[in-house]
Amino acid sequence: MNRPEITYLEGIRQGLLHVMREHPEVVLFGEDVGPFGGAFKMTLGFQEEFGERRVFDTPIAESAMIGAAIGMASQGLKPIVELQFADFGTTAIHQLLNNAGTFRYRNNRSLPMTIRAPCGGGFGGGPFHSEELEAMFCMMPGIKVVYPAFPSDARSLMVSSVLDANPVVFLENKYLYRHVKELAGPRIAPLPLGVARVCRPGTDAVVLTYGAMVHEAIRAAEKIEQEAEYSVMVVDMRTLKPYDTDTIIAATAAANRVLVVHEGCRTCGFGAELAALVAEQAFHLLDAPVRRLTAPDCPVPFAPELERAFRPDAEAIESALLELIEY
Amino acid sequence: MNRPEITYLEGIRQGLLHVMREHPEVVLFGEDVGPFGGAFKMTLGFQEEFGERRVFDTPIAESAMIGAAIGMASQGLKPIVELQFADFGTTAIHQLLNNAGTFRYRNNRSLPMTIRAPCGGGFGGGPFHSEELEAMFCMMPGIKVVYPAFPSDARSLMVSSVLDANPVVFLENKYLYRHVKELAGPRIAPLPLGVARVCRPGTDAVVLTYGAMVHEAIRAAEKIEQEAEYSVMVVDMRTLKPYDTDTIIAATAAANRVLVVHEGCRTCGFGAELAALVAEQAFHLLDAPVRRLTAPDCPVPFAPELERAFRPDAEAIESALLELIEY
Amino acid sequence: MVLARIIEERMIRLYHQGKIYGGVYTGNGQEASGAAAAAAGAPQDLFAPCIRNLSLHVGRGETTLNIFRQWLAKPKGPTAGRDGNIHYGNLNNGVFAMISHLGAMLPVVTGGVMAKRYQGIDAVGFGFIGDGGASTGDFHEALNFAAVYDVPVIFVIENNHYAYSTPSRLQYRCQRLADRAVGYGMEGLTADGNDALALAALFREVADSIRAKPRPVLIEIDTMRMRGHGEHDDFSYVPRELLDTYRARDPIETCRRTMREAGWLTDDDWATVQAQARADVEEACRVAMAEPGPDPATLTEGVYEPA
Amino acid sequence: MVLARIIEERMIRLYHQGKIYGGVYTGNGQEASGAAAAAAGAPQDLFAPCIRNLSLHVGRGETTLNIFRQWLAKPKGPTAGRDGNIHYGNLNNGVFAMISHLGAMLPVVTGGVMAKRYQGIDAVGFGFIGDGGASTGDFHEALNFAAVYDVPVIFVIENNHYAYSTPSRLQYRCQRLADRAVGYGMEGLTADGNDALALAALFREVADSIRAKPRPVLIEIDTMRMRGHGEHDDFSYVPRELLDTYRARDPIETCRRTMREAGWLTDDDWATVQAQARADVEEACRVAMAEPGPDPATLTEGVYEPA
Ligand SMILES: Cc1ncc(C[n+]2csc(CCOP(=O)(O)OP(=O)(O)O)c2C)c(N)n1
Ligand SMILES: Cc1ncc(C[n+]2csc(CCOP(=O)(O)OP(=O)(O)O)c2C)c(N)n1
Ligand SMILES: [Mg+2]
Ligand SMILES: [Mg+2]
Repeated sequence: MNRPEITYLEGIRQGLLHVMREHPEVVLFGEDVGPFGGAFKMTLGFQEEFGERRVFDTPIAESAMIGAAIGMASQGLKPIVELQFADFGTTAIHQLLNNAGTFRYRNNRSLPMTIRAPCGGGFGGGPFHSEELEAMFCMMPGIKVVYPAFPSDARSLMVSSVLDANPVVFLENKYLYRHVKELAGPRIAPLPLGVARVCRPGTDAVVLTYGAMVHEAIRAAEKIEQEAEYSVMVVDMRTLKPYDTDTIIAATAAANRVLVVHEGCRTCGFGAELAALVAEQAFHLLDAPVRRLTAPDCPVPFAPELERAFRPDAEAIESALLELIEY
Repeated sequence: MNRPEITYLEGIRQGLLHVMREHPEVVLFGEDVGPFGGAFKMTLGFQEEFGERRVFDTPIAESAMIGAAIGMASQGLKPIVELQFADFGTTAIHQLLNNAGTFRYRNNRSLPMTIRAPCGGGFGGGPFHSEELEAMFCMMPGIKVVYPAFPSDARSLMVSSVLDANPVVFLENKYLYRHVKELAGPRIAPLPLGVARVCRPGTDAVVLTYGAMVHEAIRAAEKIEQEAEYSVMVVDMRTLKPYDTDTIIAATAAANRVLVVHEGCRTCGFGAELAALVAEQAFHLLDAPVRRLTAPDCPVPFAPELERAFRPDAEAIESALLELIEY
Repeated sequence: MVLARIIEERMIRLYHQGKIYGGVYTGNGQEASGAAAAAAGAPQDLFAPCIRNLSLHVGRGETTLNIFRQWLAKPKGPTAGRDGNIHYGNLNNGVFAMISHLGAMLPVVTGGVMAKRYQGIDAVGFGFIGDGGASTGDFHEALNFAAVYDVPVIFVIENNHYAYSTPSRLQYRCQRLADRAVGYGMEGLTADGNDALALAALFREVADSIRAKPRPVLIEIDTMRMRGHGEHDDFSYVPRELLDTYRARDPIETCRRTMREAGWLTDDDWATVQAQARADVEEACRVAMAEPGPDPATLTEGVYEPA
Repeated sequence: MVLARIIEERMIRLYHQGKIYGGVYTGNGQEASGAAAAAAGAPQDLFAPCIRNLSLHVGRGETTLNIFRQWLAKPKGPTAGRDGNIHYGNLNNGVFAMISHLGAMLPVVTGGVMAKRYQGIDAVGFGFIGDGGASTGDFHEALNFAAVYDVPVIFVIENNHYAYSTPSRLQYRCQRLADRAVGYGMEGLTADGNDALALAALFREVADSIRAKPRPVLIEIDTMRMRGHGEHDDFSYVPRELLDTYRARDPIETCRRTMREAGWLTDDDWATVQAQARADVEEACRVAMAEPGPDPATLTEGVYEPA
């Protein structure tokens, strides 16, 4: 069987290629996505394959990009916008929150469009190329938010996102682009939005997380299992909006101790939503307070010494888990 | 003694007048704030009193307004920007999150500036003139967020916000502008940011809330006390960032049941942060799950029938409290 | 135009009778542009109106009944009561529902036209903006974006000299807003915003031209709103002489005069048109007012399209 | 200029030796504009540089040592390791620390100059932006804002024909970006971006003029970056002939030639300047590299100013 290893970046790329080959109404645009293939070379060769009308470079104008995508989606296309970095999406929040997010409600019409947003840190990007803005996107009614952690999931979810009849913000963790690999055959498994993945079972605690932290959590869980003989479940949320309440509650029922982890800042981060949900709907299942392990409320610092302290990792997750289990 | 009743709007206005009279480095600008006095007439007469160099109308350009305020604050002024509606601040999120919020950290210099943002619904404003964006502002490191519920607090907090050495988003609930009155003498009591107010004591449950919902919660608590003889504490957060953890924990210790209420949407709303905090740091004090009563994840609807269903009110708070107390 | 004027007059009455929820914003005195664009456009064309363009909605076929339903927040109206007053569209007529954020609809109509062109449909777009809205970043991004891809959109700046209370001198410093066109590599035209017939001819000429040779064009039109920003506003900041000047150039009267002089419209015709419109409006108002409001149980229906 | 060139060459070497964390972005080939602005500005003036303006930082007095500390993320550097590479400023020298969001600093320098003027200080501002950054909404909002209040800012568009890989024809369609000036009621000038001496004279003339009679001015300068967007980029999308054209007009060589011809600079002087700069750079690099990195315990210090 032909199951080569693919990276996270390659997973997304395969998803994009698949959906563009099958659906001529899909177009893709953004800064430098044409001949150059994008800042991360995600779309290298796309313009050659699909032509300049389907894949094109834009001026530096995020609001115009997202606004134009709204217009296109309203007329039967399925546009994909690549933000060069998620951070620059902050210049166009009104187009997402107010324009795209309310479109279905006001017009009673679908609006299939996808905003690809490379996010996250861990590589010396500093405060303006490393942001985790998922909570900002998740607070927008009418918007869906997807954030895969594995190459195969990224591939499947990319297809599902583009074909979804609603605006989807598709978060791509830049650190994972080339740091995660997975065996994956040529067939793209269908995977609906809104379904979490239990990455490993466990009964002493569960980590609810997503993005790059999934891999850190798995490492931490493996280490704890070896060294302390505790069994730790790891749940990758995969879709943040709508999120998978059932899996969260089932996981809480199985493990009774919940640690929420993300690499973005703490206050009003997406972890607050997960913790609040658990505290509200699974209170009686809890043997200990639901804990959040996140970055502090601080811009993403540049220096490696600072960013290492800023960004949770396997070690920090391990300590938090031990503290939680031994609470 | 001369203690006339002042409205919430008058409270803010008095705070502004006070701080501008005492501090010549305070300037105020925004759309229509000059001769017209602003969309809500908050600054009527200001240009006459302080002149065109201290109070001036701007083009419709929120990003330029906030960006210019950053430049001014960096050079020793204390600018106040009036957004005509908080909703329009979504065109300039990058100026707040990325530019103002990170300024102190990158430059090791203070940045005293205040963004006044009239927010909230209840008056037929529809999806683009009623938004509650406090959670979006609270997730920004380096930004403080103030949201008063009473005229006297609004007055004091306006002064404290303008004099704070950091960027402050000052949320003004439009519904309260003319709907709340309070006796208030001419002396403006000093009130630091970050301190919640216990509006009424209680031992059977506590409502953590802010803005217009404070008044709804008080009404609900009074009714419950009369009809069901439960005693309900109401806490007005007043400052959302930094928020007052001590008062929250003390309140939880006293009442053991916590209801979080806000008029904005549920997912990733500020209520998630409060609920997560309680669940994390006051778990052992809880006799019931911490509950959130919020608007649903939906654009703010226009029709009064829909908005009434959208926005929590005293009645909804009362039912939620009874359910929580009798849990 | 006549119908739009009469609808708005009815709304104003309802407002002052306290029968309308929320605010009332009208295009009184500015009816020419919307009517002209509707007349100039082809069925496949796309339009992004602003708050003063009721005549465009009417011209593109929105029924008077639906307009009253919208203003009275009824479930059968175009937004089903979810949004109010002028915040609606009808994509079946090619009309986008505006959001309040000024400028934000200009890239939307641009993208819409790009999609149509991609599908082989020779649509053009009309994007409306005010003298104030032209200060937004979105205005700039959209015009430049349309220019780069040669998207056939007519961007119409309705310069009515005020943005709410803010006069032009505090909004911009260029001679004419049409001067911005050269900075996008576009043609920039100016026109009388109160002469509907001339405007329709101009729009048609430009639309034909850009349909054949796709590219955006900027047209600044000179006009004046004859009422406040909304009905809550007494617009005492507008000099009365300025209002008088434009009152003498009322778009409906101007049009009527031209047509009468050309022999296209008799006084009888005019009376009939007026009477018809009034009857239509009264009927629509009556029907809409009698309809029930939306069911609160439907509050969160339709936030998302089911998968 | 010379120093900036040599500093950057050193950074490039460090980068390719794997000794720099994060990316390296240089102004190689574009040193004239920053140096000219620094030379033209008065002590009280304010500057908002972009990523290619190291020569401005140097010209405004940032020490070579601090620049290396910044690039090497050392706690004694201007951002104390909290931000990296060209993301720093020095408000004591009137230089703002840029954020990455293109265009966002243009209203900041505008507001800064407004504040100075309010305080009675006759400052002017210099705001830099690229041909790509001029497409952002912020560019438009800032220029219009400055125009309305007659704020004396020189907005400099450094047109180097590419925004990352995107050529001008996909960025804008106007003849010259200076054509945008008329749309703001400003003067719009164009100049050779590689002739530092001429540029300094122009900047000084314009600065004097707007200092006396406050108003913004737009100047588009023609230049070319001689390396990739960053050092990770092989810039194979740039035609080699284009690079050759600009290589022949290297700003440092151009300046040197003029000065030599005028008899202001002997070959010996030149050798001394170069040697001095090299020694300075080597020393700064050595010292900065030897300094310890920031203490992780200080991570969240300084997010807020204590009350
Ligand atoms: C981005 C943004 N900021 C502020 C507002 C509030 N606002 C609504 S209408 C208006 C004035 C608009 O003036 P103009 O564009 O000239 O249109 P006119 O009302 O004159 O037709 C303002 C400031 C808004 N809708 N959008
Ligand atoms: C708002 C925004 N969008 C995207 C980017 C990513 N980005 C960084 S530099 C760059 C190209 C800038 O080109 P130009 O303005 O011409 O400056 P140059 O690099 O040529 O000096 C882009 C797209 C950004 N920094 N800001
Ligand atoms: Mg106007
Ligand atoms: Mg460039």
